[in-house]
Amino acid sequence: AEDLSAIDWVTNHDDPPIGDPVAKKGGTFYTSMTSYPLTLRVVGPNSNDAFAGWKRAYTMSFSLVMRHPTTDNYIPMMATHWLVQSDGRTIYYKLDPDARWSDGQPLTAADYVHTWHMLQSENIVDPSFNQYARDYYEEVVEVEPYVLKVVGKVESWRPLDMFDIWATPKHAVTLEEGFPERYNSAVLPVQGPYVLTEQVVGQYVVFSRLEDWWGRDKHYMQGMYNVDQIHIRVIDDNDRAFDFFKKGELSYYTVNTAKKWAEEMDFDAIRKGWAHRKRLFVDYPQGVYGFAMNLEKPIFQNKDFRKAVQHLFNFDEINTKLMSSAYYQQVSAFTGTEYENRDLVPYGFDPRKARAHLQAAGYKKRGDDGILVNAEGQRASFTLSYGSKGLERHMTVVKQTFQRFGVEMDLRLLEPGTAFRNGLEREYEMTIMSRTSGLYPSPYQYFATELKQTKNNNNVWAYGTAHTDSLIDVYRFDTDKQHRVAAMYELDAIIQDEAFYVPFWQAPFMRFLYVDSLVFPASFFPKRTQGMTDWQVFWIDADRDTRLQEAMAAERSLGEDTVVDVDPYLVKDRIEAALRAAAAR
Amino acid sequence: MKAHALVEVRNLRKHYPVRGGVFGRQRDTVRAVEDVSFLLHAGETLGLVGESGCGKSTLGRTLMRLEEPTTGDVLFEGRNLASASAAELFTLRRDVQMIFQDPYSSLNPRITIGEAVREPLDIHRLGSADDRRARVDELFEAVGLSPKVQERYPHEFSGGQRQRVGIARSLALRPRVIVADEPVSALDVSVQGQVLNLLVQLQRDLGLTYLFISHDLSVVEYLSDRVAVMYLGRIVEIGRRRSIFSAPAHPYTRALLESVPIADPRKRRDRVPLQGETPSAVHPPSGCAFHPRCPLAAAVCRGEVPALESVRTDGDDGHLTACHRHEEI
Amino acid sequence: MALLEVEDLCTVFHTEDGVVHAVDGVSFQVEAGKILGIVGESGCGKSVTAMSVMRLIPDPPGRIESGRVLWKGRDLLAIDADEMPQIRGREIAMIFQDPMTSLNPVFTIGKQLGEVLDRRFDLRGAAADERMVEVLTHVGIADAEQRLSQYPHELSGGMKQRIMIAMALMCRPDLLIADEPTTALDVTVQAQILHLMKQLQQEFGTAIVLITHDMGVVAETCDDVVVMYAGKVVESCGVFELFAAPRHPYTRGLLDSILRPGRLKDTPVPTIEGVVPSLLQPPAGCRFADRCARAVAQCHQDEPLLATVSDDHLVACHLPLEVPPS
Amino acid sequence: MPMPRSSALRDYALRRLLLMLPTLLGITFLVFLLCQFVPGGPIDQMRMRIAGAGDFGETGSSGTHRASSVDIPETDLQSLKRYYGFDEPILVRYATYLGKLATLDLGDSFRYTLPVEDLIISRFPVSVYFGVIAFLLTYSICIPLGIVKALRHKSHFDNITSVLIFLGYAIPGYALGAVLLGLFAVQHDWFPLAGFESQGFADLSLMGKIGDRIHHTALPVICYAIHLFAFMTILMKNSLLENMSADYVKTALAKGMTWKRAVFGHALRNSLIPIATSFGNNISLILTGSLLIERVFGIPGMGLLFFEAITARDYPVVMGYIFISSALLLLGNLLSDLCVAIADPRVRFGE
Amino acid sequence: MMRWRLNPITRKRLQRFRRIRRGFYSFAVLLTLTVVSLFSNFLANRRAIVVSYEGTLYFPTFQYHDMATFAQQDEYGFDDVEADYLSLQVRFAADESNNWVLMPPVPFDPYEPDFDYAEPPPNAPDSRHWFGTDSQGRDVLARLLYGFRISILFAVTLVFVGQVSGTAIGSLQGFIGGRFDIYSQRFIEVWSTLPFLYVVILLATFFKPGFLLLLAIMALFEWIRMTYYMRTEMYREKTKEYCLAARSFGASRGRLIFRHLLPNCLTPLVTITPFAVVGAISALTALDYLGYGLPAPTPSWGEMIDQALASQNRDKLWLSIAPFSAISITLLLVTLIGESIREAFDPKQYAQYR
Ligand SMILES: Nc1ncnc2c1ncn2[C@@H]1O[C@H](COP(=O)(O)OP(=O)(O)OP(=O)(O)O)[C@@H](O)[C@H]1O
Ligand SMILES: Nc1ncnc2c1ncn2[C@@H]1O[C@H](COP(=O)(O)OP(=O)(O)OP(=O)(O)O)[C@@H](O)[C@H]1O
Ligand SMILES: [Mg+2]
Ligand SMILES: [Mg+2]
Repeated sequence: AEDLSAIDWVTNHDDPPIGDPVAKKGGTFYTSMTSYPLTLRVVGPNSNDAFAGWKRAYTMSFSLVMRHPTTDNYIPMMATHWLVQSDGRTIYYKLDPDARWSDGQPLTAADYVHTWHMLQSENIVDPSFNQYARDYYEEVVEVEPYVLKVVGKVESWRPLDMFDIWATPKHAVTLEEGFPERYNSAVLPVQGPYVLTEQVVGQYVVFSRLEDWWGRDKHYMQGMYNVDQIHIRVIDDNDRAFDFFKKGELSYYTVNTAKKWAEEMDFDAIRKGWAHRKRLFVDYPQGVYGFAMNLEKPIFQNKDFRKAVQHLFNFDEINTKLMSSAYYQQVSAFTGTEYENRDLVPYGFDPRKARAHLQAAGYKKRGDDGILVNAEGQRASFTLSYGSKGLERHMTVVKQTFQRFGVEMDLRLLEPGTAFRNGLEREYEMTIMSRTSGLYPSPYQYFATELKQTKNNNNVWAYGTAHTDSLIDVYRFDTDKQHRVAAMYELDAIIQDEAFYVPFWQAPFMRFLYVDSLVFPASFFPKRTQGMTDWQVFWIDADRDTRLQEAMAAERSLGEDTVVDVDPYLVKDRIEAALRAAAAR
Repeated sequence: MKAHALVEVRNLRKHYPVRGGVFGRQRDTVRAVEDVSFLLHAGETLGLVGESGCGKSTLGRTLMRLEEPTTGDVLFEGRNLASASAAELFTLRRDVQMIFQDPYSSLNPRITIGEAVREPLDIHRLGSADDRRARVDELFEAVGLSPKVQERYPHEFSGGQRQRVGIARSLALRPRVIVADEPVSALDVSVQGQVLNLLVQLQRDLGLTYLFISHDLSVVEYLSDRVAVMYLGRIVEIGRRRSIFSAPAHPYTRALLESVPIADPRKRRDRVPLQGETPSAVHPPSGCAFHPRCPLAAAVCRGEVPALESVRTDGDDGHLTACHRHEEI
Repeated sequence: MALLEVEDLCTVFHTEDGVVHAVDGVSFQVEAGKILGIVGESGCGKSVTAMSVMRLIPDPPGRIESGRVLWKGRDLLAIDADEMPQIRGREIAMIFQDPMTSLNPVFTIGKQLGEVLDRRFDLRGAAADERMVEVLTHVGIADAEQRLSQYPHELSGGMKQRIMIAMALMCRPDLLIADEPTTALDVTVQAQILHLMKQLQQEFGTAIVLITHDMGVVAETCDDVVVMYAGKVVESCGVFELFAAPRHPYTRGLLDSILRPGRLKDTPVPTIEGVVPSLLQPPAGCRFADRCARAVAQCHQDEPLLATVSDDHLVACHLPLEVPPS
Repeated sequence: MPMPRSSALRDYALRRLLLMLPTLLGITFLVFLLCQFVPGGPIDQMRMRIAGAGDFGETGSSGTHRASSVDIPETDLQSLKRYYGFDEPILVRYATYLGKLATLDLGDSFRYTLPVEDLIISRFPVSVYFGVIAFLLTYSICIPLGIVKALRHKSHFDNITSVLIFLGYAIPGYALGAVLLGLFAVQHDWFPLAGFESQGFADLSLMGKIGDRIHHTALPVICYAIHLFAFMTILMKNSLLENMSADYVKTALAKGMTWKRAVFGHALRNSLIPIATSFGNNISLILTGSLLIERVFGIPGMGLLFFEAITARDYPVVMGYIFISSALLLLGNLLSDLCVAIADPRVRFGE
Repeated sequence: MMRWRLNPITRKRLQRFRRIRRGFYSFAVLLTLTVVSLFSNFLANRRAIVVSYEGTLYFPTFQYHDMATFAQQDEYGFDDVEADYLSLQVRFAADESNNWVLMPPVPFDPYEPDFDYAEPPPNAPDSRHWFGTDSQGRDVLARLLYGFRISILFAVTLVFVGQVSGTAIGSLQGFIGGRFDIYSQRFIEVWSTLPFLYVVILLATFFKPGFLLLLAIMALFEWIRMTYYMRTEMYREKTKEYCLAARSFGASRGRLIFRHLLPNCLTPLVTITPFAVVGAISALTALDYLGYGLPAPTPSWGEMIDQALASQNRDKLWLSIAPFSAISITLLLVTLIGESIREAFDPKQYAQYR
């Protein structure tokens, strides 16, 4: 047993609660998802499906310590106190003695160790977790029933983010072979506030709130997890879900296209004030999203050609004509993070520059069909493989623009899985790349030279130089933030100059609809919010509900809510200012 | 008429399988032609009569090798049609031809009659194009049709005319033997005569040998030199026409002759017709196949299949019958 | 009064190629208890005549244009369609040309026969079965009881024809119209059937119209004969007279064409040269004129009418043959 | 003596059943083989999810929380392959599959980690429900309509319904579905948008339940039925017309039956034989669902299951579906042949 | 005198077909539409049909001409981009020169987005775009027209390939019979159960999808139906006496099949073909709708239906009316033709004994 007396525990009770303390409990929240849960497990095959968000948010995988979604400070969650050792990889957590599994069993350090064992086990058939356990953790130790020690593999400048782990009910989960099948749809004891109480395969699932949840009155949990039941209906088609919302059968609906947002929001329920629409600006990194050029393919080995492509991508036209000017152009490869180089100037649509680059690349003459050819007679032509039918609309327009200026872009729609695999295998000329990001970018996996040699990784463009590797290493291992930032800015600039990545657009907001009986805190969701499942801060107001029901029955208007855009964190201003500044340069 | 045998049919059999049961194995056989032997002399007409389904057409077709015989030989001038190779058969076909029963379906409705008649010549590449044209004209004239109608299609003709076309076609290769399978059965009496006359005339002019199949006894009587009577796949009686018609030795032949209505109201008779019908070829009666209907049937008839034996009553040569009791008749 | 009098019956078929005048002014009479033969070449309108009498012309394409069918004095063509079932199968029964398709393939023999008894005599159940067995046995069907539960396709052609006859018999009609009842059958079976029909006529006094193209059958069976040619009646008389002294050249030719026993192939068969005229545009004048050796100009112009040449002997010919000295 | 009919029928049915085995074997083998070549299988998909790439649209990637670094290392790949059963040679795997099939075990879905039987059983009733209703509807309308059309051949009624029927034949069911949905469920609130039953279905009274079901069923069923509808009506009409002009009807009339009785007592029965022939084919088609219509109406039926399984490369489900649907198809064909054999005593079972 | 004479049976059937008015008119209309659609490039194109410039005639329909040819320049000062014939037309009209431009009736091609509207696309029909524009701003009429051409060409080629191979295989089955027939029947049974969609997806991942690939894949399944009919037809026909007669004078198998049997077995071929075309058009549309059809931006009806069905387009009626009526009318025409052909080739006078 270790001597813990020397530990100077850290905690934080000074930040505001995440939710709104005035929130009321009760009511049923109706929402939808596109496919029925593939599994209730949080590890193993299919555990990362669309339902994963729900599972993590409501039942399992509560972290030991978390970042306050608005202030970014660390706040206690399952652990009341913590301490990071100076080695940057050993952390002690003091667990909350109140914590209980939903079956009443106490939640102790052993349950965390169990998770670690689980992550290491081959029986869970989840290589990514196996790898995660290998790459990140040296050990997870139960020091005392309520004290946990986690030792990371390498030093980190943000160990609390890196070496976090969740608890698994040791008394209910065994790790022998057949794990995926056994626990596929097993309803296990949970640490979260909701338990799954009803499931009809293919149709819906219902979560019910635990009235006596142990965390209910914790400081940061105030005003969170308010509704009694969450009824999630499977509606395979987003448009159809929208119809359901319009009919009042859903409480909440996320609007995922600008077109819908621009053109379809003028319906009866909105006009009568029975439902409201909001565009809430939030601050969360966008990830990598844009055209990727394969540097292994001859046509893209010419930097001038790549730059020509950059200049021919008419973001503004697509944005205004097809997306109602809803989005902002991305410039950086690390948009939305602290490491984004905000000084970069977007290439911008500029046929003249494009032409200069094309000339430089040797494409000087137009062929019989109007496509440029170089001296060797090779046409300025490449194929775009992509996996999302939703983007077809945009790509056909891009294609036409390219064509006008003499560059041919063949479109090849593949199935998502195939498109993705072809990307990893670098079996494409140009593809559309889409990867999510955490709060911090991970340049290694996208740009490390090491990964160029092998396939099947995120370095889909096959880029990397010794210099960029050194910059990446600074970011990974240097504990001085200044150094890291400087390195990343340089990397960002190099990436832009190399021009193999044409970033698309960013959507720093959530667009959603909700019924009048649903109430949100003043700023709706915390600043760091990606989706509705992230933070359960809304509640159902019984009085408003009755009012709404009456109004609907009587076809009476409650008065339209005309406030649509909300920007409590001033994200919109920041982005627009940056774009203006870039335009000025 | 003393002639050597042009065609010799020896122990010809044609069995069709009947499938059934869980695995579709052969359960039964239709003995459509069962152990048939006869000779066909050059220049003669052998009439083949028998009731519907007794195997006449099958015999004709098997003889022509349009159906593969189950066993047996068909010798044409010593060459065996039944086992000839494809190439041999091809040449043999020039010598043995067939006329079909149905003038409506034996001509391809989509081919002009001129082409139909020329087709055998084309297939056998006989002569130049002009030769062939001349030959076709000649054939049309031979069967009493104007060569001018060659461009027309079968449906534009009456049954009798079509049958002439059919005959012209079967003559195209200058065959020596013609198997005529009920060539006049589908025709009206007034037309039937025309075709019969034509057949007689052709035989006379070209020295043809006929195997003439019919169920109509009066036609057979008119045309044949010798007559064979079939019953349930077997020949039950064969002999010269005169002796068959005047002194039938088989009770079945007698019954057949009795049954033919006579076109003279003054000769009306009150006959007691033969009872029963032709039994099935799948399950033929034991012994003599005719015994269930035979007024003379005795125990032996039930037990043994009678062989063809010479009828000695009037010393006629070659009158054979397959009846256990023919001597008692 | 004759049992059935057909007067100037005209039935046409509207086909794609034009109007076929299948039956064009046919008249004849049937006396009670007698057998009338209708002979003629294929397609001359025998079946259509019979079907017109029964009012069973397929419409479209057929249609009875004009004429009268007097059944016991009532014109069947004029009465209401609903009344026909009272006559068909009760007073007049018919056996169709093709026994193969005339029975409903999906019902047992018993059911199809039973319908007659049910309708005609309200007879059902065991009594009906008994009656059916009786009639079937009568028409020469062995194992009658078994046959009742069999389907048409399990029976041979002769058997089916006998069933059809049995069906007609069970109606106990006053008139039986038999349309080539033996054409599809073997001679031995034909003999059985003809025997049966004669028995029927003798036992019940049923009048029969026997349609055939076989002069032998006519000679053996009929009392009177109507000879048709190309939709018209050309001659009509008693059977003896017909064979002894035909007056129409066509009848003569028909009789001559018959292969009589003993004829040898050394002498050609007398035939009628030429072909039957098309019923689409029948020639003016006598329809047989083109094939007639005796034809004169008038024959090609004026249509000869059916006229009495001697007692009950009608001929439609401008130049009827002389009666040969007997 | 020929074999008694009933035993011939039994032999025939047995023989056909046995003959289904090689056919099924052939089908499963072919599909099994195909499955080997399609990229984007479960391992590829797992990689995709690991990398945090989803089906992305306008707003970029759909959020997933865990975006791990690099790809799966070789050793883990092996264990994954073992888990999904990709580590053995194809023939061995096929043999294993057949072995399981013999015990009616269709394997586990890659995607749902559930036995395929369970998945199919959960979807099948939905397809059966819509299928059977569409089926009954089709037959119960087409047969009488075909009869009336035949009886009134060439009348105005006949001509007008014919035009409507051909129009119905020409409009693709799913397109019609979309239009109907747009009109009656979106523009006007007359019919529900999708699904099988309302949210509070369990609390409804019996009548309420029935009403609710009808409400949910009406539009899809129309689309299911429309194509078949034209086909069956015309089939019925022509076949009755044909039989009405058959000789045996003439015989029946000659026997003294009234025209009505001759038609309904004789012609009708015969004219139902071709309908029976189409029976088996239709039944299996409908039971296994129509993907497009299920997609338009969001009906969680077999067609959609199959489509999802194909796109998700859920081989066990693909195989299971094909096995079940082809077995159904073969059984359906057998069934219709037997129906015909029972309805039509002429049918012989020689070949 | 016509050298090539139609067999009177065939001629009679054709005459009969001509007499069935709804079928004949449908045929005439469809044929006209098809022929017209073959000239789509002259009907809907942003390239001019003829340009007369400085005494030279240009036919740009199939030929790329840059702006320099006509002394044009775009807003970037480029003269090597494709000539803008519409503005050329305006210019020539204004400068009263002898130059002129003949534009197609629909001066838009099915690919080029027209963003010259204040509102984002889709834009409602107006005098510029008679049928409106789709959600990418492309002319709906042009897409409809080119979509029709593709659908028809696709369907006709597919059906042709399918019917020919189906006929060949079915004929052989019926003709040879025996073992061959039994085994090939089994094979067909297996083959026909293969999930078509699956094969489409499979092959599309290996080969670059396109018209020909899709055609090839669908042809793999298209032949099956025909074999059923041809097989039975052959079985029946080969026992007819005329066939026996041909054999009796030694006709070879080839001669039997091609000269005697096939011409007499063609009724099912002819009567089924229109319905096969209906099936092919529907199948292509459905595949396009599902997203497994022809690659974007190929103008296709399925893609148009897909657009029309998107919820944000539900109120944009022109987007749905165009493809729905186009497909329904086309299919209705083909169905009517098919019905009439069936009636003409298989005339049945339904007699009644009332
Ligand atoms: N292909 C075949 N398969 C099976 N049985 C057959 C076949 N061809 C003929 N048979 C049977 O063989 C027997 C003899 O038939 P065949 O046609 O030779 O008789 P037929 O004497 O010519 O009769 P018909 O006078 O009716 O023409 C019949 O029982 C018939 O059913
Ligand atoms: N359903 C029909 N449609 C068209 N024409 C018909 C029809 N039925 C009969 N005919 C025509 O009517 C004429 C007389 O036919 P019918 O059947 O009465 O002849 P038939 O004397 O009975 O001949 P057969 O001896 O061949 O039976 C024929 O020329 C025939 O073409
Ligand atoms: Mg025969
Ligand atoms: Mg007749």
